[in-house]
Amino acid sequence: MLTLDAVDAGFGRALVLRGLSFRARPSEVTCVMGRNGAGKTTMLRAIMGQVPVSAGRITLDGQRIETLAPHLIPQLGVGYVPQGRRLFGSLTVAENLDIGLMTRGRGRATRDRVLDLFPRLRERLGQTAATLSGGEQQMLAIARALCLEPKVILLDEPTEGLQPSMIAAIRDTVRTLRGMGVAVVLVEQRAEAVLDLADRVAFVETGRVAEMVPAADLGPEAPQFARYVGV
Amino acid sequence: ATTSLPRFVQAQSAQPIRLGFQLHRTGIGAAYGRWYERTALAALKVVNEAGGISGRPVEILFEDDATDPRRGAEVVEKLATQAGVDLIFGPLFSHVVIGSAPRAAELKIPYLVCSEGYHVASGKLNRWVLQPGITDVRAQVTAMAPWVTQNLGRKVTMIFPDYAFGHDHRDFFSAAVEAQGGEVVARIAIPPTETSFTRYFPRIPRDTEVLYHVMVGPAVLSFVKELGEFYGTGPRPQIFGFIDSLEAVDIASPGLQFLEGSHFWEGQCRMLQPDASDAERFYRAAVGVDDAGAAVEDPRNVSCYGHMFSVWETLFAIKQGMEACNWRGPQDRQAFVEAVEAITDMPAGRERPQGAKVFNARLHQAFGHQFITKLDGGRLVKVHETRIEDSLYDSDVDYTAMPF
Amino acid sequence: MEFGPFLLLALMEGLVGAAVLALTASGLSLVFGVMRVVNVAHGEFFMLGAVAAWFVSQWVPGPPAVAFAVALVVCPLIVAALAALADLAILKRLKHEPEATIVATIGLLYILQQAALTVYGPEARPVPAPFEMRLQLPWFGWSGYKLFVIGAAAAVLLGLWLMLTRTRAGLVMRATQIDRETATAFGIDVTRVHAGTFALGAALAAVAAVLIVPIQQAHYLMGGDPLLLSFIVVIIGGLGSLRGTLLAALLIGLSDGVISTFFQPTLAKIVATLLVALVLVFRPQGLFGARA
Amino acid sequence: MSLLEARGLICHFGGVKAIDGVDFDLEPGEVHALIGSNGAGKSTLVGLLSGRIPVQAGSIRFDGRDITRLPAHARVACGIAYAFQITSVFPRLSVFDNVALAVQRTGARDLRAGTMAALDRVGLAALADRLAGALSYGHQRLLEIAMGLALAPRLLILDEPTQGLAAAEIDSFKALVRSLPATILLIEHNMEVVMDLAGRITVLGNGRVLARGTPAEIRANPVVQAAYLGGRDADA
Amino acid sequence: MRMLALHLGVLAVLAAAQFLLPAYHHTNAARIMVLAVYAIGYNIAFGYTGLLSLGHALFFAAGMYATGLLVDRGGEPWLALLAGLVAGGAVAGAVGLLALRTAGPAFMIVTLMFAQAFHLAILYWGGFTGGDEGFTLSGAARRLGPLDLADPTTRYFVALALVSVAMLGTLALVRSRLGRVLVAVRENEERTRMLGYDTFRAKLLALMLSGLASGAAGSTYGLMFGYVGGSFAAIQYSILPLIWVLMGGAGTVLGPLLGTALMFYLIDLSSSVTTASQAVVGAALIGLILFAPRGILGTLRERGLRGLP
Ligand SMILES: Nc1ncnc2c1ncn2[C@@H]1O[C@H](COP(=O)(O)OP(=O)(O)OP(=O)(O)O)[C@@H](O)[C@H]1O
Ligand SMILES: Nc1ncnc2c1ncn2[C@@H]1O[C@H](COP(=O)(O)OP(=O)(O)OP(=O)(O)O)[C@@H](O)[C@H]1O
Ligand SMILES: [Mg+2]
Ligand SMILES: [Mg+2]
Repeated sequence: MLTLDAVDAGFGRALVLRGLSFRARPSEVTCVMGRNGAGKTTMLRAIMGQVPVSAGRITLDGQRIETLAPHLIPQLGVGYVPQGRRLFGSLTVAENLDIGLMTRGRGRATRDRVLDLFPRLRERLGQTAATLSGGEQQMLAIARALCLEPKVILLDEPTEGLQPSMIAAIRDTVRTLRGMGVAVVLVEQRAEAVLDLADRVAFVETGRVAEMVPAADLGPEAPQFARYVGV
Repeated sequence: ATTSLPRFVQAQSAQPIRLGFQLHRTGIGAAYGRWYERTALAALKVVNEAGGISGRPVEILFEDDATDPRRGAEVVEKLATQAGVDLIFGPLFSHVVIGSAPRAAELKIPYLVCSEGYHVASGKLNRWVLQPGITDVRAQVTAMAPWVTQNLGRKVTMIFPDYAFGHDHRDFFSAAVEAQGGEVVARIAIPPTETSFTRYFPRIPRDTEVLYHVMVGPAVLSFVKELGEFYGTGPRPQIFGFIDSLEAVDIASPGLQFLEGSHFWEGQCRMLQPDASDAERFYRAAVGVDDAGAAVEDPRNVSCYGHMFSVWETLFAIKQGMEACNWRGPQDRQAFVEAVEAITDMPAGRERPQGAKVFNARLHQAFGHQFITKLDGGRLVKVHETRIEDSLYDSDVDYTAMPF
Repeated sequence: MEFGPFLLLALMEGLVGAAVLALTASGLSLVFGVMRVVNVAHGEFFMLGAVAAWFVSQWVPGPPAVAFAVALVVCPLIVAALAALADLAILKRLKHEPEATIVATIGLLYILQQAALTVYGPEARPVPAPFEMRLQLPWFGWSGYKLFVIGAAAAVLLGLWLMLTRTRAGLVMRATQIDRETATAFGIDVTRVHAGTFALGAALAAVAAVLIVPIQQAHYLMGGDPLLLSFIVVIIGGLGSLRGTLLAALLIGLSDGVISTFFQPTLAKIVATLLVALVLVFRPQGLFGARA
Repeated sequence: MSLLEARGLICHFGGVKAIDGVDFDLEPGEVHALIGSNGAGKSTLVGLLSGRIPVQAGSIRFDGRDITRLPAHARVACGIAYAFQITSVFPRLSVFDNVALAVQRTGARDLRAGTMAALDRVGLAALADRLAGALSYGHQRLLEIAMGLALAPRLLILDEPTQGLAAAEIDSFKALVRSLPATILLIEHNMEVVMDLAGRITVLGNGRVLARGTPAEIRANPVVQAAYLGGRDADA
Repeated sequence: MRMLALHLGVLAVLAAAQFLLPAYHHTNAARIMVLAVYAIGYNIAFGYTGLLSLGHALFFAAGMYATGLLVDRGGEPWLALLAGLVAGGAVAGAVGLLALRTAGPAFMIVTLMFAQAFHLAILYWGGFTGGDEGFTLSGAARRLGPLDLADPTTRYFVALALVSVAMLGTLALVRSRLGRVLVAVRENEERTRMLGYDTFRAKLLALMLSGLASGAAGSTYGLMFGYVGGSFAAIQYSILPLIWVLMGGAGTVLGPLLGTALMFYLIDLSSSVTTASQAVVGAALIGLILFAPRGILGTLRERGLRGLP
């Protein structure tokens, strides 16, 4: 289980996260919503150790991780799909996956399982990542994170810029992950998608989680959407 | 000698004479700089032990010019206006000398150079610049060309660096060879910073009788080695080189075997010759150079013997000039220049271990003997010494007519 | 000499230059590629390699070949260790920012140069070749050792290429080169990769230097030219392309020799220099780089 | 008369036929949407129109004038503005300076007034002094739009402007677009936005025009359904 | 306004220093001011427009040689000075027309190569240029009308005037619309073009202004100190302004002056203290950059002095 307790984090003197608390459980999809600039990406980056944490604590299965060197965090089983994909563009699909496999020393078996989820990638193993279409790139970004066999996976707006049919495919993948027992943290802007996928929803406002609500308690017209996202 | 000085002279001498030394401590001239410094300190010790200048002790302030003309001018400035030295001496590299000379003139401070480029005598500089310790390239090659053409061959190929120092050799040696009825069959100018030379060797015409080389800089060993590889044991021309190529380099270095039997110009014979004068032996011991030309404490540390005597001799020329003008302080700088200009004969002796010289006041420069040595069984053996007259040439430069 | 053999000689000489240049430049290319650092001190690592080789040749007794072999192993290691230290102590703290690292590596250059001057001295000193062998061709003689240099450089470059393309270390380096932050997010210790890359780059320069000292002497100012030439080769070859670096080294090494058979040597250098400029003007991505 | 007429445009990258013979017209004042799968060639097409990518074959006329060979900066002077898909702001300049650069280009006397007006329209006025690089992704997108607006163009090309925008911002974005006098060419994957705003839609696929028509016609088009919308009703 | 006052203040201090400085530092100050003009010129290209050139020695030397060769052959010093300025700007324009087709590292190499070719040409045609040895300028050649540049006071004020023009010129430039465009080119050229600016022209203009200032510095330096030589065209003289600017703070108006002075005294003082002065300079450079990674003024600006131009 991933927890954030009263975390302050930010760049230089400017704090972005102020006393943010959050948790994500295995076999659950926790959606994160909030306006632009609310701090969603910053929260994920703080978990990954990319933004300095100045107060509070972040733990994974009870172990503190905000004090660790950033490269150790993925080795504990945190997979990250950053906003904008950030593939290793000039490497091949296979090499991108290899990087993921290396993180926790996983081998062919893991790779085969991941590729079973994304048959389209198997056909393109030798192609360089930059030449993939937008949707395929997003699949590769997720596949690469899955190669860690992560306990927690952080997905930052994975459907951004994708054609509708691709969006549907990505959502299917998220469901599969939940089925595999992974704790999924999904930053998502579309209420419709959130209602469809989430077990719980965290609404972020000015660097804090203002509300954390079971998805079942939310309907399309729920007031939280209007308050925190402005639908 | 010090003990015999009268008391009152010592009392008067409380104020030391301070000389500034523009030193190539870093940069491309550093190998020379080290030995120039060492020679200056040795000469200083000798001067002070003999009662200094006019009974006053002498100090030398060394300042690094990084072998760079801009820094050189700044160093002149620093020594003259900040350290307040009486005069400045010591630089070797021509671009530093030329870059610094204007500032010396503005500051009206004597600037005595230990350089061999043809720039003082060419009249390019000003009245404050003097070169009493060493002869210029033009004089050197003029003096030696006859011996080369008569003993080594008449068809000469020259290999020289493609900048001013090399160009002086090219122009004046060509002229001197042609005056002897010889012929320069090829002139191979090597670009600066070249580190590999083999590809230039095919340019050496087959009928070359003498190969004349004046390479300088760190790559010169490669030059010789590659020349050796190129000719191998087969027939090859006679080789005549300037020791500049091998200053501070052990002649027994691996790869230099090829030079066996070749000839060199030397400003002063690096290896002690059997007929060496007492003065030379004294000088050698004072600077701390062994019979092979290396530092006594470290035989791997080879000196720049062919040039560094100029520092020693310049210091003694300073002493002579100062004493002649009754030096009191900076107010006598002009008088000092005039006093040096008044010198003509510079006899051999401890002040001039390289040998006698004649000072030409109009050219502001001394003319002396040159040595030709042959590498024989790993030793540089003197085979010829030119006369002073051999090195003289016509010139209408006249510094004494220039204003201060 | 006739034109044919003349050209042959120029090409053979060019090949030696190219081999050593390729080694030095691939080190610079690696550092530039992976760390985005213009290492102005790269030439000084080259110089240190040569100077260290001289010390080894003085201290190790026995035939020159033994000392040479020792130097070939030990000198790159020493230089690599020094480079790693410099990266961890200085460049890392600057976060490898391009501009700040230029100043820092210039500072490093000064320090290394001064250290060499103080400890080793201003003289140029030769190191004996491991073996003396002269190849006599019908027209001229040539050093057998130079052939060895070409072979050794080729072997090292092949090893480097295999390492980069076939090993995990290579993959990790390439990933770091593309995106540091994401590489960290996949468990890559970027600090270590950077220190390692910097060390490897320096070691390559040192290997090149040990190979060249028996031909050229060790001198405390010898680093300037390799730096400039490597830099040119890396850009002409196309950034981040090892193959391009290699080809560019060959091209520059060979063309220098060939052009100088047609012009006065210095004029040839001027022409060659302008050619390099024009090549880049009309192919800014380098000869073998892909268009950005 | 059309504001913009493109005929027979072709742009190949090596083997990839990114744009492969496209004819394209824009009527003055319309909001025209360009949709299509990822990699269909949408960004490439507008790259050709804006001059960012050189045309390999075909011609473009803008307001009756042939602009096929005009460099990008000169097209801006004609009144074509372009907001990037991948955010491309000046990260180390302030938000104000980012927009001021655009206002300055129009030759306006009063930079401050023009700049603040543009920032106001996208709701970034309060962040004017911030460095653009420190804005969140969504705010950078808005800044990108503000820069396009500030050029006061006759044709404004927006490449996926709502990518990364939260729902509230999307709503105000729609309002903004409706209020603009300029002709607008809009690339979007968000069908809701497209259907709401566009008067006409062009569907691109593999570098060619697959379909063209009103929103209703496009939604009903079976080819588009299959290739793009993926059978599902994406209009959520 | 406050910033203008700051810059005028610095110039006023420099003017007053003329009467206070001991002789040695007096001449140094004149040297530093002229060299700072070179740095200021470099800063226009590098600091404000983002053009990292490694060939500025070409522009500096073009100015120096144009002036030097003319006065050496009896030309009127005023005209020669003008010729130096024009040479700097024109050569920069010519180089820019070609080199600006490239960017980033390729631009560095192209400029480097042009400068190297020029340096080699100076050596190769040594008969005409004086080669590496260079040549000295006579007293008459160094007299600008009533101004005798060999006179310390005159020299100081000419240097001060030059640096004032350069500094206030840059200040005006960065506050102008052109200045904003140059900075925009530095930050994101593609975007600037898509905002409708002809970025090639902007860069060319910046490079020419930069070359003009560099040429002016080279030309005046030659006249003031009476020496013209090939070493001023060598690669070191392309690197020096880069170091000066980076130390003082790239993209700041005062940075180049500060950096030049700092570096000058760093070398000067360390060589008085130790024979291993290069190591001291190296260590100081590293220490400084660790402490102020964006140069002194650049870092100050980041840490609060935000309005610093
Ligand atoms: N590198 C940075 N330096 C300074 N401030 C930053 C930086 N990156 C982000 N911020 C600030 O942190 C705040 C939160 O940004 P963040 O990217 O986390 O927002 P977000 O919720 O992900 O928004 P979006 O939906 O637009 O992606 C914003 O106000 C932003 O300005
Ligand atoms: N510079 C380039 N070099 C090579 N191929 C390119 C280049 N730019 C685009 N392409 C290719 O051209 C095709 C069209 O790309 P384009 O960016 O126009 O797609 P798009 O319709 O905008 O897609 P998306 O919706 O994902 O943004 C793609 O296959 C892309 O990979
Ligand atoms: Mg975000
Ligand atoms: Mg697109």
